[in-house]
Amino acid sequence: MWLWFSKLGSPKWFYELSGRWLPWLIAAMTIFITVGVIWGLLYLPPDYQQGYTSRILIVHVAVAGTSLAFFPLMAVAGVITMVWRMKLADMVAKMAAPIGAWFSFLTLATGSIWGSISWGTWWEWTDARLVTMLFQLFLLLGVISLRSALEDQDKAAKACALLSIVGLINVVVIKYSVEWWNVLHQVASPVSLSADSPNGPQFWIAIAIMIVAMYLFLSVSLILATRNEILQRERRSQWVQDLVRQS
Amino acid sequence: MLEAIQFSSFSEFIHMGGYGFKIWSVYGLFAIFIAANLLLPMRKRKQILREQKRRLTINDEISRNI
Amino acid sequence: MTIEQSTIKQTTMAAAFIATLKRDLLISFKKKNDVVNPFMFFVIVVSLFPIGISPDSDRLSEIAAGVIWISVLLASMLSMDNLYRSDYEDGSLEQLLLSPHPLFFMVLAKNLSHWLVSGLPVVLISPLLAYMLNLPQAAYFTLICSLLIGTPIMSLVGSIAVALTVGLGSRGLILAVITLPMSVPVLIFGTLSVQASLNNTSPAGYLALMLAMLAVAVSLAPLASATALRISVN
Amino acid sequence: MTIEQSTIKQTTMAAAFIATLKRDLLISFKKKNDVVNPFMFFVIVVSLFPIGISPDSDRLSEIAAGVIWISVLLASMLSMDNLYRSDYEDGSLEQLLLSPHPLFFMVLAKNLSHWLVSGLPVVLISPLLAYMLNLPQAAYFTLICSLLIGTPIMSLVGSIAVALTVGLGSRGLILAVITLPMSVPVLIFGTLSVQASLNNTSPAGYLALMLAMLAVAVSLAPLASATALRISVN
Amino acid sequence: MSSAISESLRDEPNSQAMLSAQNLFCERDERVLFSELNFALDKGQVLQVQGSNGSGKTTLMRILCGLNDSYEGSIYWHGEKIERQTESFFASLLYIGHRAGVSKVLTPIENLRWSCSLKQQIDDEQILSALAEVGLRGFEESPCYTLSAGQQQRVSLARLLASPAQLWVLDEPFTTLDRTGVALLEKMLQTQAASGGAVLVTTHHKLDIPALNILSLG
Amino acid sequence: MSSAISESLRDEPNSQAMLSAQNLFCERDERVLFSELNFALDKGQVLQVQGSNGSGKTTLMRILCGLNDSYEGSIYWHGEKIERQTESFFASLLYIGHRAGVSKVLTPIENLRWSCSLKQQIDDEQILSALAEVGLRGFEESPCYTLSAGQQQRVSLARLLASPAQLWVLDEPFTTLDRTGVALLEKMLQTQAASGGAVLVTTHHKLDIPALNILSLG
Ligand code: HEM
Ligand SMILES: Nc1ncnc2c1ncn2[C@@H]1O[C@H](COP(=O)(O)OP(=O)(O)OP(=O)(O)O)[C@@H](O)[C@H]1O
Ligand SMILES: Nc1ncnc2c1ncn2[C@@H]1O[C@H](COP(=O)(O)OP(=O)(O)OP(=O)(O)O)[C@@H](O)[C@H]1O
Ligand SMILES: [Mg+2]
Ligand SMILES: [Mg+2]
Repeated sequence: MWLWFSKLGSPKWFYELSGRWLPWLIAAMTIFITVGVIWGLLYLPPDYQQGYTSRILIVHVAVAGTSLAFFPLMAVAGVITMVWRMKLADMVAKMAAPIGAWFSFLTLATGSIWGSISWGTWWEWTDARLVTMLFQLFLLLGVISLRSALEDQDKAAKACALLSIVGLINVVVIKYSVEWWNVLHQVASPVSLSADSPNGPQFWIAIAIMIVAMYLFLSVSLILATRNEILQRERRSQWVQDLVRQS
Repeated sequence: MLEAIQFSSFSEFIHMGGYGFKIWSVYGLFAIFIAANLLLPMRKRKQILREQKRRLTINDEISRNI
Repeated sequence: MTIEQSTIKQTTMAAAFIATLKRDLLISFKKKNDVVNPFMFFVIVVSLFPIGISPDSDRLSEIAAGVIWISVLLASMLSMDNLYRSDYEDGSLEQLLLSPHPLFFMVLAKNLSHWLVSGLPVVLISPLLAYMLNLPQAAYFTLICSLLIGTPIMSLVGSIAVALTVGLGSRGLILAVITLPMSVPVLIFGTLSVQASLNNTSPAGYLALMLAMLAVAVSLAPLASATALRISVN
Repeated sequence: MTIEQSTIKQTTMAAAFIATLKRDLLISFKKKNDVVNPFMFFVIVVSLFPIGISPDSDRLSEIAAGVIWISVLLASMLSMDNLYRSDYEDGSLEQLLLSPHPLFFMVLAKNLSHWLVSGLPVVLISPLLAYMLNLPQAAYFTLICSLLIGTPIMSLVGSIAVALTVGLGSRGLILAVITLPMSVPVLIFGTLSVQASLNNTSPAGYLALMLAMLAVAVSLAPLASATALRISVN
Repeated sequence: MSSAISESLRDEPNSQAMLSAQNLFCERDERVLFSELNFALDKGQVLQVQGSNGSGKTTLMRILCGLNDSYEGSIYWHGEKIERQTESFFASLLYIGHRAGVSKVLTPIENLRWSCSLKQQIDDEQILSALAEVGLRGFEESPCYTLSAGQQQRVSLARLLASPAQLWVLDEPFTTLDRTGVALLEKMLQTQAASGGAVLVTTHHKLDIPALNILSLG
Repeated sequence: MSSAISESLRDEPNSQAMLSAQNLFCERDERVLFSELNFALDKGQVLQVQGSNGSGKTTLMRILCGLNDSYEGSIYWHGEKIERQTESFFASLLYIGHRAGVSKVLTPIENLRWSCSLKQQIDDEQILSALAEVGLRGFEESPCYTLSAGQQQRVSLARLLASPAQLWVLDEPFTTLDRTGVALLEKMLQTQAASGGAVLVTTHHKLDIPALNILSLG
């Protein structure tokens, strides 16, 4: 266990491994995204109620689902950083925050566009998922700004790790409290998210493909960013210098 | 395969039953999002390598001069 | 022998806790602003609403509970800023970290002092402001209870954020950005409980939930704050 | 000869103004948080209201203008804190006071930089939040105009309070207590102008009044700030 | 930058030595401040850490006190690693850093009352006599922001007198002290060493203390 | 506390003297710090203000620079009262106090660029050479919070090199400087005096400067 950890903790090992995996991941990602998008745009049958707008939904649902992975990811990385002081975990956590913010933002944007069609409004405070996602974005931005405020890398690593762990708890608490709040508030809300969803196997297959595509995309972009970070932080080690000389 | 395509004409494809602008902007955002998260790290990588190479050559020169 | 030693340590732990509490209260008392300001801020922010939104009393009574809770939240958050900052700047924080007693309790003492100075007065004045905002009288008691439980939670949670940002030059805002999302659940249950007693249903469930949150906060938040302080001073 | 001398001094005055402006922008840019945080704070505070008061869109649209104005006010006030504090602590403020150029302009440069960094972004994002709070579209333009005039006034007025309190240990709140009352007229005219355009009457009168206030603030507030700084550093 | 190594032993932690460090390595911003630093500090010793500006003295002091953990190597307290016994280590340590740990709004007495009672029980008489000894008689009740730079420094030095700590770690304690202050502090260091304690001190002054050990950095 | 009076003239402001003070009186917290203080500082002179902790050196320096106006008496700049000519006085004055005037987030270059351009036009080359001279080569681009205490002090000393000010007022500029730093600063003071400027400096060090004038307080 320990051996495995220290090996995984070695940025060099990760760099080489990810270098081998990256082409395959990129290939798989490209295939899934292409298939998903083409299916979505060309083949997805119009929904019986909402017409072609379910084309938005496949993007929205896939991105939304993936964006929920970030806080758990960062919190786990944070625990590893704090307990085992593994640099690699911090690099992953550092790079994950902005990507997570992108995902959250896209969830909000696509959700709003979809809402403007199906609800007739771009934003609705009565929906728990919306509010939770908004605050998840805020917390992610908080993590990013804390990172940029603390200049000392070591300090920033630990501080952000702590904040990610606390933040994970908080995202969960916000989610449940907001949900409950909305159940109890009894405001005449236009919809709940699952009210009249477009159905049909076509739709669900498209969504499944897109979800896989998004997880692949998440890994690819995270790996790319982490590799950059490794190059930067390990720039004085021999293997990076050799690599730079070769390039 | 082709007959499964849900559009009979290109303009219909663009129009998307009246929601063309919104649907296309979703896919536009999606494309920007994907491109940004792939291309920016790649460009950054080039930048880093270039920068570090410069630094290394400077260091090499210095050590050669000494 | 070992028992004796541990009892000695125990008593000095309590002594250190009390010394820290006393010192913080003394500092607040000397600065005066620390006591008066959260209070004043709360009053002023609350009184901005009739000006900014509408002086109409029916309208006000609808928004009263929310306005009071939000203002309490802002006031408590703003007053957090002083919690460790000046200790950090004059080096007292290092002394605290180097004390032989568990940092958990030292942090708890500081949080307690902070709440006594900034949270409690705000809670005590709130009925007056509730009256000014025309909140129906039925809800006063619940409002106070919920504030009484909610403000220490916010102090404890805010303390984590302040501890994380204590070394930073730019103050106030980064703290706000971290703390405010964390206070959302407290805000929700606080306003829900008031709403419940306005609707003549029992607010006990919400208050119990908040108490549970308080218990969790008391036992975990000082731990997180202590860790954060160690990180910040590094 | 005298003319020549005065022209030389004039140019260096401008140079010093620009150097100060550049430096402050650079510091904000380096801290990043100075730019992002007022903005984030604003967004978060605004989003507390639907949670604290009511998510119902009709209710929200009634309070939207007031909520946005109050949040802008709080955000601008909080961000003031950085204006002279770190300069005071590291001694740069003394250097500024000992510069041979009129302190008026140096203070103006600092205020300008502060507004560019913290006021402008908030104004720019406000339409989005106005939408989220369901403000009727008719009022958007007036809202932005009034904020565009109002935020610099608040920066200038707030600067006086920060300058007065710069040497004090307890931050944030005393500032709030001084600044908030001074900003009440701005808040009143700002919300009145939005209200006017909601009622389909012309907001021009209020906006003109605010412009006049801005003119007065630009010409007098830096003077007061400069004096306050001299007193604080004493 | 290379690091000088004090005269004391290199390989095994000296179980006699009060505080010893083995193979300390620290790097900041890609510059190695010290590596393979070994030293031992024993009862009755005063060890002055010397070095030019930026050579890492402050960093070393903070590492030794456990305020900074970005180092490699091991630090022993009475022959055992300090991580394993932080409480007893902290109980017998007194650290005064660049920032003196004196709250400006409190008076000297109030300051000492708190900072001393973190470690031991203390009564006001002890505090008053310590303050008098460092030359602050008459200033006991003035808030510290009205004191001059050197007087504030003296407040923190009064802690040394009131404390029974075995180990003193002092980072540039002589700054802003006038000549009588410097002489007083030098005497205090000697007394501490003579009474079985140990002192670790950084300063650019030439200390007037017999049997001073010197550790040079950078 | 009584005040010592320097050797220079007592009655009339010396119109030759660059800076002179007459009958200065200052009291803080009901304690008279100095009264009937007279002194004159002329071109080519270095005047060291001496005194024990709390004797009022810092207060005097700030009074002379116009940062503190709680005094009685008059201060003359080239024979004229300073209140009447603050602009020209400030233009030829360079003050460095206990707090160095170095922003922690900025790099040394950025710091100097601003603080120098408050008084004169300056280009980056001058700044770089000044930084190199005070021993900060290689640290030009590091943010100042990563610098050690002495290195931060050196940043503010670089201002002295880059500035053409006639009068330097330095409050304990030697704190945290190592030996080479002290020697460098002493040389800088001498150069300033030799080139027709004047220096007012407080320190508890014994300065190694020929023809030093000393003003003792307290
Ligand atoms: C936690 C984040 C989110 C998740 C996991 C999520 C997931 C989903 C899923 C699975 C659906 C499909 C509806 C169903 O089949 O039940 C959906 C629909 C929808 N989402 Fe989201 N979503 C999230 C956030 C958002 C946000 C932030 C917005 C708006 C800004 C939004 C707006 C919508 C809308 C308008 C629909 C259509 C609802 C309907 O069919 O009536 N969602 N979402
Ligand atoms: N803000 C203040 N309010 C009241 N008294 C003050 C204030 N500042 C300083 N004093 C008093 O003035 C006296 C002189 O202080 P000053 O800082 O000038 O001393 P100094 O000679 O610079 O001493 P040091 O060598 O310690 O720097 C001190 O005794 C102090 O108590
Ligand atoms: N937070 C930091 N981040 C990066 N580098 C730092 C940091 N703090 C200090 N350093 C670097 O570490 C080196 C040593 O600093 P340190 O404060 O230990 O020096 P010092 O020996 O105490 O110097 P002085 O005599 O000036 O007090 C300096 O060169 C500095 O640049
Ligand atoms: Mg140091
Ligand atoms: Mg002094």
